[in-house]
Amino acid sequence: MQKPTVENLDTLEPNTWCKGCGNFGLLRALKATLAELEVPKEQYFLVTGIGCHGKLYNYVDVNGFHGIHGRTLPLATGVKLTNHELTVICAAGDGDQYDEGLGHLPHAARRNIDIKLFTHDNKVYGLTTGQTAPTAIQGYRSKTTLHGAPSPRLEPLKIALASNASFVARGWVGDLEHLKGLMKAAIQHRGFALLDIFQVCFTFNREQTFQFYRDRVYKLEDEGHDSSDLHQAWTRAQEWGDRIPIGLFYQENRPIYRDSLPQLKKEALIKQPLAPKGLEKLLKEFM
Amino acid sequence: MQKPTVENLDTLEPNTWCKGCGNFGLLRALKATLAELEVPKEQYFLVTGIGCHGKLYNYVDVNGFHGIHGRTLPLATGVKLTNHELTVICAAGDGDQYDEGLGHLPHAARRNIDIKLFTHDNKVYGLTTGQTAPTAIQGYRSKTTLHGAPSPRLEPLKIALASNASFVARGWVGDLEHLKGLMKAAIQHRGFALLDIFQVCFTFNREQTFQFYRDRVYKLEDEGHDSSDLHQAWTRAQEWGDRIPIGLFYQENRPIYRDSLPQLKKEALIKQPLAPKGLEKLLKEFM
Amino acid sequence: MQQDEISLLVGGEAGQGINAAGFLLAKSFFRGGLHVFGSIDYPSLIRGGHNFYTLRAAGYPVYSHWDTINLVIALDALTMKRHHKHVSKDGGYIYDSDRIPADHHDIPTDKKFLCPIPLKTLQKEIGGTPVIRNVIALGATLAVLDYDVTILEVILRENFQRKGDKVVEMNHRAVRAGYDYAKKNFSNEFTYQIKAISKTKQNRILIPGSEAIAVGAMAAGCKFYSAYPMTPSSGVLHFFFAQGEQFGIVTHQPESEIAAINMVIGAAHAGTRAMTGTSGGGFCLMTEAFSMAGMTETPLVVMLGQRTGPSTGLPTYTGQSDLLFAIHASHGEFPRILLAPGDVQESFDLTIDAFNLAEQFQLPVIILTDKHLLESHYTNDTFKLDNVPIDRGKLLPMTPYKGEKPYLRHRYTDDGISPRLIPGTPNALVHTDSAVHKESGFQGDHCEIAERQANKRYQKMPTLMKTLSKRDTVKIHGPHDAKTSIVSWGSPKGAILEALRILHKEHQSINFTQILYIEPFPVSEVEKAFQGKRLILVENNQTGQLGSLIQQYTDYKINYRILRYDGRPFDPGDLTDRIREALK
Amino acid sequence: MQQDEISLLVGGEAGQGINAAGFLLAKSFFRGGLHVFGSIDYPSLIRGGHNFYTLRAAGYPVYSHWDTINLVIALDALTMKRHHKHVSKDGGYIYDSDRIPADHHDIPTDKKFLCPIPLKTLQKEIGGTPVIRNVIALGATLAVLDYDVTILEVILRENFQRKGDKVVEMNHRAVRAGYDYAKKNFSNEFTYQIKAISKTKQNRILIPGSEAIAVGAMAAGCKFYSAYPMTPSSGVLHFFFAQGEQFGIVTHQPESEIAAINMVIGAAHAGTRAMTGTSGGGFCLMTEAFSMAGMTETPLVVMLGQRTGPSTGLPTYTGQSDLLFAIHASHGEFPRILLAPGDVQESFDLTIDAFNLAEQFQLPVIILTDKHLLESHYTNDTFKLDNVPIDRGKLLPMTPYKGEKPYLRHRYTDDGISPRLIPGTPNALVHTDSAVHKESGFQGDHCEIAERQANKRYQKMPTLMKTLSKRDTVKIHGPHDAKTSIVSWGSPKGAILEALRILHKEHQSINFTQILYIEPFPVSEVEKAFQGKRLILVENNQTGQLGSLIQQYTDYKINYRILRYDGRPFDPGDLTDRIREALK
Ligand SMILES: Cc1ncc(C[n+]2csc(CCOP(=O)(O)OP(=O)(O)O)c2C)c(N)n1
Ligand SMILES: Cc1ncc(C[n+]2csc(CCOP(=O)(O)OP(=O)(O)O)c2C)c(N)n1
Ligand code: SF4
Ligand code: SF4
Ligand SMILES: [Mg+2]
Ligand SMILES: [Mg+2]
Repeated sequence: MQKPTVENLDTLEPNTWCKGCGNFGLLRALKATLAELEVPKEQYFLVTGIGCHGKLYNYVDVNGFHGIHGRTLPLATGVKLTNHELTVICAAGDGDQYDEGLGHLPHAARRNIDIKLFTHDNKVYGLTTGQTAPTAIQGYRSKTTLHGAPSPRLEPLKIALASNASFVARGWVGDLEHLKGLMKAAIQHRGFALLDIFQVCFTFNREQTFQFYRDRVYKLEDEGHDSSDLHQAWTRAQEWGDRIPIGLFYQENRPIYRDSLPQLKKEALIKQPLAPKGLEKLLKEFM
Repeated sequence: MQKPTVENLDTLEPNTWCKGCGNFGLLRALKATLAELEVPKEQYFLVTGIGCHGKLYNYVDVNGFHGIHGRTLPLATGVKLTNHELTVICAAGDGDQYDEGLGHLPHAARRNIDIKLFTHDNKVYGLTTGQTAPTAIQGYRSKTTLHGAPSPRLEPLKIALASNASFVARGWVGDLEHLKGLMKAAIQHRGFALLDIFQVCFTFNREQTFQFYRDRVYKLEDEGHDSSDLHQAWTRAQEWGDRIPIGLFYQENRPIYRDSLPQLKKEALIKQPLAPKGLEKLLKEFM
Repeated sequence: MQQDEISLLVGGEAGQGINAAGFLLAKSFFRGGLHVFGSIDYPSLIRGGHNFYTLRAAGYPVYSHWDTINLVIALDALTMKRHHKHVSKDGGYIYDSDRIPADHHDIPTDKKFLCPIPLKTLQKEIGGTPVIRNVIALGATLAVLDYDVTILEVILRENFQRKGDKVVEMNHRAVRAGYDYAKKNFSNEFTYQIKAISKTKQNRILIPGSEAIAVGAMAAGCKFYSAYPMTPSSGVLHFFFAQGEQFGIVTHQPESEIAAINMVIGAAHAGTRAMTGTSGGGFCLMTEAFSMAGMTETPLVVMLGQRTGPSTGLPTYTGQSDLLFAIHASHGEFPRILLAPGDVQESFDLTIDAFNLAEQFQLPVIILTDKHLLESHYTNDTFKLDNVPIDRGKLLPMTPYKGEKPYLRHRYTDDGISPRLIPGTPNALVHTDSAVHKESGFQGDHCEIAERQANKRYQKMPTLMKTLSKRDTVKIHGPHDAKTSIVSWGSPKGAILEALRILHKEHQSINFTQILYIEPFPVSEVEKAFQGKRLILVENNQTGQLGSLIQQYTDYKINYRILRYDGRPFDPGDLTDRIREALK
Repeated sequence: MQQDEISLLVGGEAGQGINAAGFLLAKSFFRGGLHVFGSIDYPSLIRGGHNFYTLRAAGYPVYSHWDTINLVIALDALTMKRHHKHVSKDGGYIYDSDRIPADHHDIPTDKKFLCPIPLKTLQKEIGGTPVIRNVIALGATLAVLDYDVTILEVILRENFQRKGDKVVEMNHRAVRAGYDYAKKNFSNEFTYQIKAISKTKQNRILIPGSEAIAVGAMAAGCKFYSAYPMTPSSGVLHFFFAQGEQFGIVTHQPESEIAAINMVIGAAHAGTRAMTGTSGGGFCLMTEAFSMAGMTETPLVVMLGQRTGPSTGLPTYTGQSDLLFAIHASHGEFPRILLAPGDVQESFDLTIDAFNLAEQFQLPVIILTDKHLLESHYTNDTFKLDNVPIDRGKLLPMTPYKGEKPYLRHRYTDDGISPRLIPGTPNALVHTDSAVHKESGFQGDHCEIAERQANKRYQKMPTLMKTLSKRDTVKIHGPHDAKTSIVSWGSPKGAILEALRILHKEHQSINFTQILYIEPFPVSEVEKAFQGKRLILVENNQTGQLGSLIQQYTDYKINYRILRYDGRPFDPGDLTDRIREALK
C-alpha cells in the first residue's frame, strides 16, 4: 500500500478542535513523522482514548480504534500481541491516561510492551469543559478546583521512570521539529515508549499557554544530558519552574514482552493458522 | 472506650491463614503497635482488600471494612474525609494494590490523604493459589509464569516516591520490632504513608522465604540514611540483590488534602449537622 | 400579532455562547411571568460544530420544547439551513447579516419573515468585543417579538454586576443597539409577538434537572459528593463544587468512577449522607462496588444520567437505554431502589426520597435520569426547603453505645433492617464485609450464613413495599377512566403532557401512566392504572425496556410502541402524530 | 455386597490434598469403566478449614454428586462430625486413627461401619513423608470396597512417572500398605462393594467444565486468552497457561479485568479469536468495554463463571445469580448472545459455537457457567476434535483488499453484518470507534447516524434468530408429552436428570426443559416445550431469574419454584423431595 505522505495521511473528516488548539501542532508533527518513516500506511495502528485528544483518530488515515476512556494501553497490547508487525501508537489524554487509566501505565512500561504512548498533556479535561487534570499544576483554578488544585501534580515521567520504562521523553507542540524527532525516536525504539507532550488547551487552560512553555522549555540535548543514565534522567525529571526540560530523558535497550513468548518467535499470531494440530493429546490426559 | 491492648485487640474469629504464613507476624506487629499508641479502639478504622491479607480484618478488633479487591484507598479516603478523627489504616495485597488497584496509589500519595497503606507484599496472589504478583521478581516461576516472570517487577517504593508520597517505608515480617516501629511512625505521620511489608507466603512462594530476606535485608538507619533526602531515598529504593534495604526511606511534612478543605477546618464532617441552613439563597439564583 | 405561545431557536457554533444566549432569552420570558421550557442540543466538541437552544414560552405551563420553531436566531449560516424544515409557515429568522450574506442563507425569502441584523457592525459601533454580539441579537429578538426589553436588561445587570459597571453598561448598550435596529427596520411585521404577564419576581424558578437534583441532595443533607466528570452528570458535580463549600459539603473529583463510588461508600458507611453521579460507561465501572453496597447494606445514592449509547455513543445526546441495566446491575442478588423523575419537581423530591429510603432500608438507590432532563430548563414553583423530611431509619446516635451487646452490624431483626452504628461511636465497634458475613460483620464462609444473610436482606421487602405504597410510585395524568393510556417514565413526561393536551382537545379518551418508582416494580399500582386500557408505550430507547418490565410483572400487553433512539428527546408534535397513528 | 452405585466423600483440611485424593479415587472408578461424578467443596482459604470431595460411581451414567454418602474417608475429625448426618444407614467411615482417636470422632459406633487406619504409623512404616497418607487411605478404601487396586496403581504411576521411579515406588508401597491393612482388618465387612467393569482405556474422559471450555476454545481456534485470576474462572486460565503455548496460543495475566477485556477486544479486532474469563466482580469491571464490543461490532467471547454473590460473597461456592445481569450488562442497547452449558459436553460444544457466532454476527458472546460445572469432574465420551466447525462469517482474507472501495468497516448491508477486514491487510484501512460512527468507522456525531447504526446492529437479529433456530437452543429431557416440566438452565442439569430418573421410576409424568441459548431468548422453542404443562422452575439463585425471563417472554406461568442460594449445588435427593412436594 501507499507509503504515507503528509497529504495522503489526511482524512476527509471535519476537524472539530478549537481554533488555536495545540492538538493541531501535534497532529501535524505526527503526520510529518509517519511521512518520514518507511512503514506503509496499513502497517500503522492508532488507538486513541476519549477526550479531545481522542479525535486524533479521525484525522490520521491509518488503521485506527477510538477506544474508551483510559484504556488505550491494554487495547493496543491486544492488537500488538496479535499482529506484532503493526506499529501500534496510542494517543491518550492526561485525564484519560493519568487518571482513569493510570493503573495500566506502570505495567505496560515494566513489561516493555512494544507500543508507543503519546499523551496529550494539556493539564485539563478538555472535552468535558475544563476540569482539573491530574497533571495540572498545584494551584491551578478550574470549576473543580475553585481555590486552586490543592495537591502536587502527577508527574508522568517520574512514574514512567519508576516503572522501568525503556523510553521516556517529553515534547511540546510549540516546537514541531523537535517533537517530530521524539515521535520518530519513540516509534523506532524497540519497546514501550512514553512521550508526554505538552499540548496547549487554548480554550480552557489560561495558564499553561504557548507563551508559558515558550518561556520555560529547554532541550535536554542542548545541555549534554545522557539519556542512558537513569540517575540523570530522574534528576532532570524533577526540574520544574523557570526551566522545564524537554527531550529524551531516558532510553534503554532491554527485551520486550514478546521476546518471552516462544509462540511469537517465528511469526505474528495473526499469520498462524487458527485451529491447532494435535489437540488430541490434551484430551488424553483426561482419559 | 478501651485503650487497645494486644489481648483486647484479639477477636474470636478463627484464623484461617496457613501455618507458617508471614501474615501472623504482621498481625502481631500491628496489634503491638496499636497497643502502644494512646488511641482508643473505636478510633481506628481498618480497611482491607481481597486476598489472604484481607482476612486481617477478622483478627483485629477495631472498626473494620473488608472491601473489594484493590479498592482500600478510595474507600478509606471516603471514611477519612467523613470522620477525620479516625485513624484509618489500609491493609492491601500486592495483587490487590499493585495490580487491580494501582491507579489509586499515586493519587492518594500526591494528594497526601491522611491514611496509612500497609501492603502485604508476598510477591504472589496467595488466596487465588499462587499466581505471579506484580512485585514478583523477574524469573519467578508460577502457574502463570511457567518460564519465569518475564518482566522486571513493579517497584512500589519507586512508584510512591515518584508520586510525591510523604512517607515511604519498607518493613518485613522477620523483624517485628522494626516493623512495629515503622507501623507506629506511619500512623503518627501526618499524611499519606506507604509501608510496603515483605510478607512471606509460606505456601506458594518458595523463593522469597524467611531465609531469603534474612540473608539480604539491612536497615537503612544502620547506614546513616537521611530520610528527609528524596534523592538518597530514590537511590536506596533502587537497591536490590544481595542487600535489600528496609526502614524509612523518605518522610516529608507537607499539607494534607484535608487542609485544602475549609469545610473541615472546625470539625469532622460527621460532627456537622446534615441539613444545611440558608439553602434558600441557592434557589434565588434560579428565580 | 399577540400570541399565547412562541417557540424559538438560537443556533450557532459551539463557543459562540449559544446556551448562554438561549438561557438569557428563556429567563427574559420567565421573568415576564411566562412559562418557559428551554433545551440545548450540542455535539461533543468545544468550538465549532452546531449548537442550538430551543425554547418555548407561553402564558400557561409548558412541559417541553417543540421542534416546530416560530423564530430562529441564527448566529451562523448552518443554523438557517439546518432548521429550515422546522420553521413554521409564518415563522422567521433573525440572523447575523454580517456573517451570513443574504445570498448565502438558502432560505426562500418569499415564505419567511427575515430579519437580518449586522451584528458585527453594531458591535463595532457600540465599541464592544465580539462576545457581545449575542446580546445584540437578543435585543433584536425582543424587539421583533415586541417584548418588554427592560426585563432582559435587569437580568443582564444581575448577571454582570460583579464584573463591574462597565460590563453592565456595555451589555445594556448591546441590547439597545439590537432592539433599536430591529424596531427601526422590522417593527410590527412579525406574526409572533408575545407579552410579559407580570414583572414582579414570583416564587418560581427556571432550573435544569441537574440543579434540581443537586439542591434536592443538599436539602436532604448530602454532605459528600464525589464524582468523575462525565456528560450529562457533570452539571451536578460543578454545582456541588460551586455551592457546596459554603454549606459545609465536601465535593471531590477523584481519579476514576471506581474511586468515586468506593469513596462514597466509605463516606456513607462512616455515617454521613453521600452521593455520586455518573453516566453509562462510568456506571459500568461502579457496578462492582455497587454490589458491595448491597452486600454491606450501605446506604448509597447514585445518580445515573443517561446519554445515547452504547459505549461512548453520542456523549452529549439523550436516551433512556440504561433502565434494565441499572435494575439488574452487578453480580449477585440484593434489593435496590430505582427512582425515575420526569421533571424538576420530581427530581428534587425523588432525590430527597432517595436519601431517606437508602438510609431507612440500608441499600443502594439509583436516581435514573438523562441528558434531556438534566440539562433542560424547566419552569417550576420554587422548591419547598422548610420541612424537608429527613429520616435516617435505624441509625443510632454517636453517643456512647448502650444497645444490645455486642453491637452487631448485620443483626437479624424482624424487618431485616439492623440498627446502624457510626464507626467512632464510643463503646462499640462496627465491622462489615463484602464477603458473606455473620451478624457481627466478620467473615462467615459458611453456606448456612450465606442463605440467612441473603434472606435477611430480602426480608426488607415487605416493609419497603409498604413504605413505597404510600408514595406516588405511579402517577396518572389525565382522566382515570380513559380508554387508552400512554405508559412511560422519566424525561419523555414533558412531551407526553404536551401531546396529551392536544389529544384532549381532540376529545381523545387517553391518559398517561407515569411510573416513577420502577424498582421494586409497583405491580399493583401499575395494574390498577392499566385496568381495561389500551396501552401505548413511549420510551426514548430502541427496545422498549419499561415494556419488558411490564411484560414481566403484569398480565397486560403493550398494544403499541413509540420509541425514539436517535439521541434526541421526543418532540410533542411528532409524538402526537405517532400517538394519533396508534389510536387509529 | 456388590452394588451398582456408590457415593463417597473424602474430607479433611485445605492443604491435605483432598481434591487430589478425591480425584484419584474418581479416576480409579472411571478407569474401571464406571461412570463417575466428582465435586469439590472448599472455603476460601489455603490451609486448614474443611474441604471435601464427593464422588459417585456407578455402572450407568451419573450426572451429579449426591449428598447421601456411603463411605466417608476422613482425614480429620471434623469430616466425621460434619458429614455424619449425610451418611447412609448402612454407610461407614475410613478414618485416620492416628489423628482421630476412637473416643473423639463422635460417631455412634453401633450404627456404622468403622474402619480406623493408622495413617501416620503406616506412613512411617513404609518410610514416606506425610503427603503419602492420603494414598494409604485410598488403598484402604479400595480394599474395603473390594475394588481392583491395580487400577489406582497404574494411575499413580502415570501421574508420578516424571518424578522418577522412587516416587512411583513409594506411592505403590503406600497403596499396598493401606490396602493390605484394610484387607486384613476389615475384609468383606462393608455393605458397599463395587466392581470395575472394564480395564481397557476407553474413549471417555473424566473432565471438569473449566477444561472442557478451555479445550473447546482451543479447538475453536482461540489464539489469545487474557484473564485476571478469579475463582472459579481461574481453572481455564491455568489450563491455557499450561497447555496453550505448545499450540501457539498466547496466554496473558494482565493487571486487571479491565485490561483483560480491552486486550481481548484489541486481539479480536486485530483478527484472531480471543477470549477472556472472569467471575461476577470481574465481569462488573468488564462491562464498560463489553459495551464497546457491542458498539464496535467486535467478536468477543467472555466466559462468566458464577459464584455466590453479591460482592465478594462466597468466592469458592456456586450460584446462578448473574443471569439477568449478564443479559442486561452495560449501558446502551446492542445485540449479544448468552449460552449456558449444563454439562461438559455442552461446555465444549457451546464454547465452539460461541466463537462461531461471535464472528458470524460480530458481537459479544457470553458463556455463562458456574463453580459447580467448572470445577466438578464429569464422565463423558471424549470430545470430537476432527471437523470442529469454524465459521468466521464475513471475515475477509488478509490478501490485498479488492472489495468495494473504500473499505467501510461498518458498511450497511441487508443483514446488518459488514464484511470484516483485518487491520494490516494491504490496500485498505480499518477504522472503528466506540462513539457513534459512520459506515467508515469515523466518528459521526449525528443523530441520524446514531439511529441508522443502531438499526444496523439490530438488523442482525432475523438472521441470528434463523441461525439459532437450527441449534438445540432448548433441550427436552424425558417424555415430550409429560404433564409437568422442570425448567432450568446450566449446572443444575445434573441433579435434575438424577431426580428425573427417580421420578420416572415412580411413574411421574414429568420431563425437563433445559434452556441453553438464553439470549436472544428462544421464545417459540420454549413455548413449544411448555405447551400444556405445569412448570416447576429450578434455579441455583434466590429470585428465580430464568423465571423472570419466562414471565417476560411467554404467557406461561411458573407454577412452582425450587430455589437454592446457599452456595451449594442442588442435591438430587433433596431436589427430588422438593419436586415431589411440587407435584402434590
Ligand atoms: C468512563 C468514562 N468516564 C468519563 C468519561 C467522560 N470524559 C470524556 S473525555 C473526559 C476527560 C477528557 O480529558 P483528557 O483525557 O485530559 O482529554 P482532553 O479532552 O484534555 O484531550 C472525560 C472525563 C468517559 N467518556 N468515560
Ligand atoms: C475484581 C476481582 N478480581 C479478582 C478477584 C479474585 N482475587 C481474590 S484474591 C486475589 C489476589 C490475591 O493476591 P494479593 O492481593 O496479592 O493478596 P494475597 O492473597 O497474596 O494476600 C484475586 C485476584 C477478586 N476478588 N475481585
Ligand atoms: S477544548 Fe482545549 S484541548 Fe479541546 S479542542 Fe479545544 S483547545 Fe483543544
Ligand atoms: S497462601 Fe500464602 S499468604 Fe495466604 S495464608 Fe497461606 S502462606 Fe499466607
Ligand atoms: Mg487533557
Ligand atoms: Mg499477595
